[in-house]
Amino acid sequence: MKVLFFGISKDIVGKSEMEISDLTKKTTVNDLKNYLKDEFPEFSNLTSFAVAVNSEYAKDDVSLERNDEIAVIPPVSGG
Amino acid sequence: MKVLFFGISKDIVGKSEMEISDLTKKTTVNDLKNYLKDEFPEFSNLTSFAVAVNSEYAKDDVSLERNDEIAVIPPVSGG
Amino acid sequence: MNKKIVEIVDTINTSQVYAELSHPHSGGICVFVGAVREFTNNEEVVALEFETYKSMAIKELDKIAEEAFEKWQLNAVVLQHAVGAKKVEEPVVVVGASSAHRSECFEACRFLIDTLKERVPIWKKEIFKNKSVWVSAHP
Amino acid sequence: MNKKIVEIVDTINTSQVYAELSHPHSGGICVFVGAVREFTNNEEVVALEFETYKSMAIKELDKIAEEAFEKWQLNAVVLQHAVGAKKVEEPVVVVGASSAHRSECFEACRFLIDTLKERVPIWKKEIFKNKSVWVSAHP
Repeated sequence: MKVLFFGISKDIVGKSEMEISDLTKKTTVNDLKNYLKDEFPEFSNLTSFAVAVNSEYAKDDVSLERNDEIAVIPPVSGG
Repeated sequence: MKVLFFGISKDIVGKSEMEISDLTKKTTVNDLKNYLKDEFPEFSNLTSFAVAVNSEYAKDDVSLERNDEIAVIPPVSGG
Repeated sequence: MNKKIVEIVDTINTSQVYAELSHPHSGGICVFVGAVREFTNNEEVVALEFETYKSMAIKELDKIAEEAFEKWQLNAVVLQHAVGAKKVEEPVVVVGASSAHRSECFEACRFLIDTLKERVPIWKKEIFKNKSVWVSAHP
Repeated sequence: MNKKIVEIVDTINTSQVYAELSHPHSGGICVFVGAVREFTNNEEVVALEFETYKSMAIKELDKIAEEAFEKWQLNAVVLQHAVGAKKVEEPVVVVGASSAHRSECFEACRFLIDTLKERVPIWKKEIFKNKSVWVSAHP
């Protein structure tokens, strides 16, 4: 599963795109968040972070499909 | 006493400037307003009108001096 | 240093307002532009004609700017009003303020246009196909 | 016909915003420009660096514009955000709305910038002399 990273989340994982193979079956947004916090403890220090599926904010119970465009969205600060 | 007229008040008196000699001694803003309503009854039909003395709004009890710049200010509608 | 621009002009140049309000300490700039609408109460407006008592108008615009500087922490204020004949879509007034944060410039900008409309000696005549009317003159 | 412009750009051109929002049925146009401030919490900012997730940012900007059209009677809406490095006084965002009367465009303009800051996936890094910080990332 390919995941995109932006802003501080890109700095935490050290790249803007990552293939995550540990999560394959019936993975939800919540599973991905927990996986990232386990692998990169810095995620737990953020104010919060969201996950977008196909360019839309996705709730924790949304399932992730292989062809989805998945992105980690740290706290936004535009404007 | 020279009085300036703008907007609809200019249309009512038919000119933008008028010498009023009937009012000479101890004339107040209120006296001028009453004089205008008497001479040009159309002034009574306006929503309201103010008088400015030397480019500042003046209250009814302000006295008018010969050298003052006096102006009739009908309801403003800028913007 | 605060910047203040108060003017009665023949033509509003909206492309310069941003540069006039820009300031190194300002994170937010709010601008309001008033323009001629095609319809008033469903009647088609051909043009507007603005007249002013210029010396007094400048004094009042200046007072409004100073009041805004007292009420909010602002780095720059602009108040410009046009006079003469204006056609549909032409700008007739532009006001704006810049400040460190956005709340101040929004509140100040609203205050500037509301107060300008209440106090500044400028008169607007609406010209329709078959008549013309001094706005607000009659109840 | 409503006009809607939502864009992620390299450079904000503030001189075009008025023309984009002008409309024959609009008597009022309200614009907010956000710019780089020299100081944040008394620390001197050298520059800001903006990054975005573009496809999602455009979708969110578009949703915000549509929400504004639903909430108020607007004739035109603009939402533009810049990306890349921006120096002090450079504009980074411009939002605006135009409507028949001024209340609507003021309220809508405030809604546009407030909602953009809450939701649109754009990240700002403040670059100081000796460090750089992703804004809002940490509590």
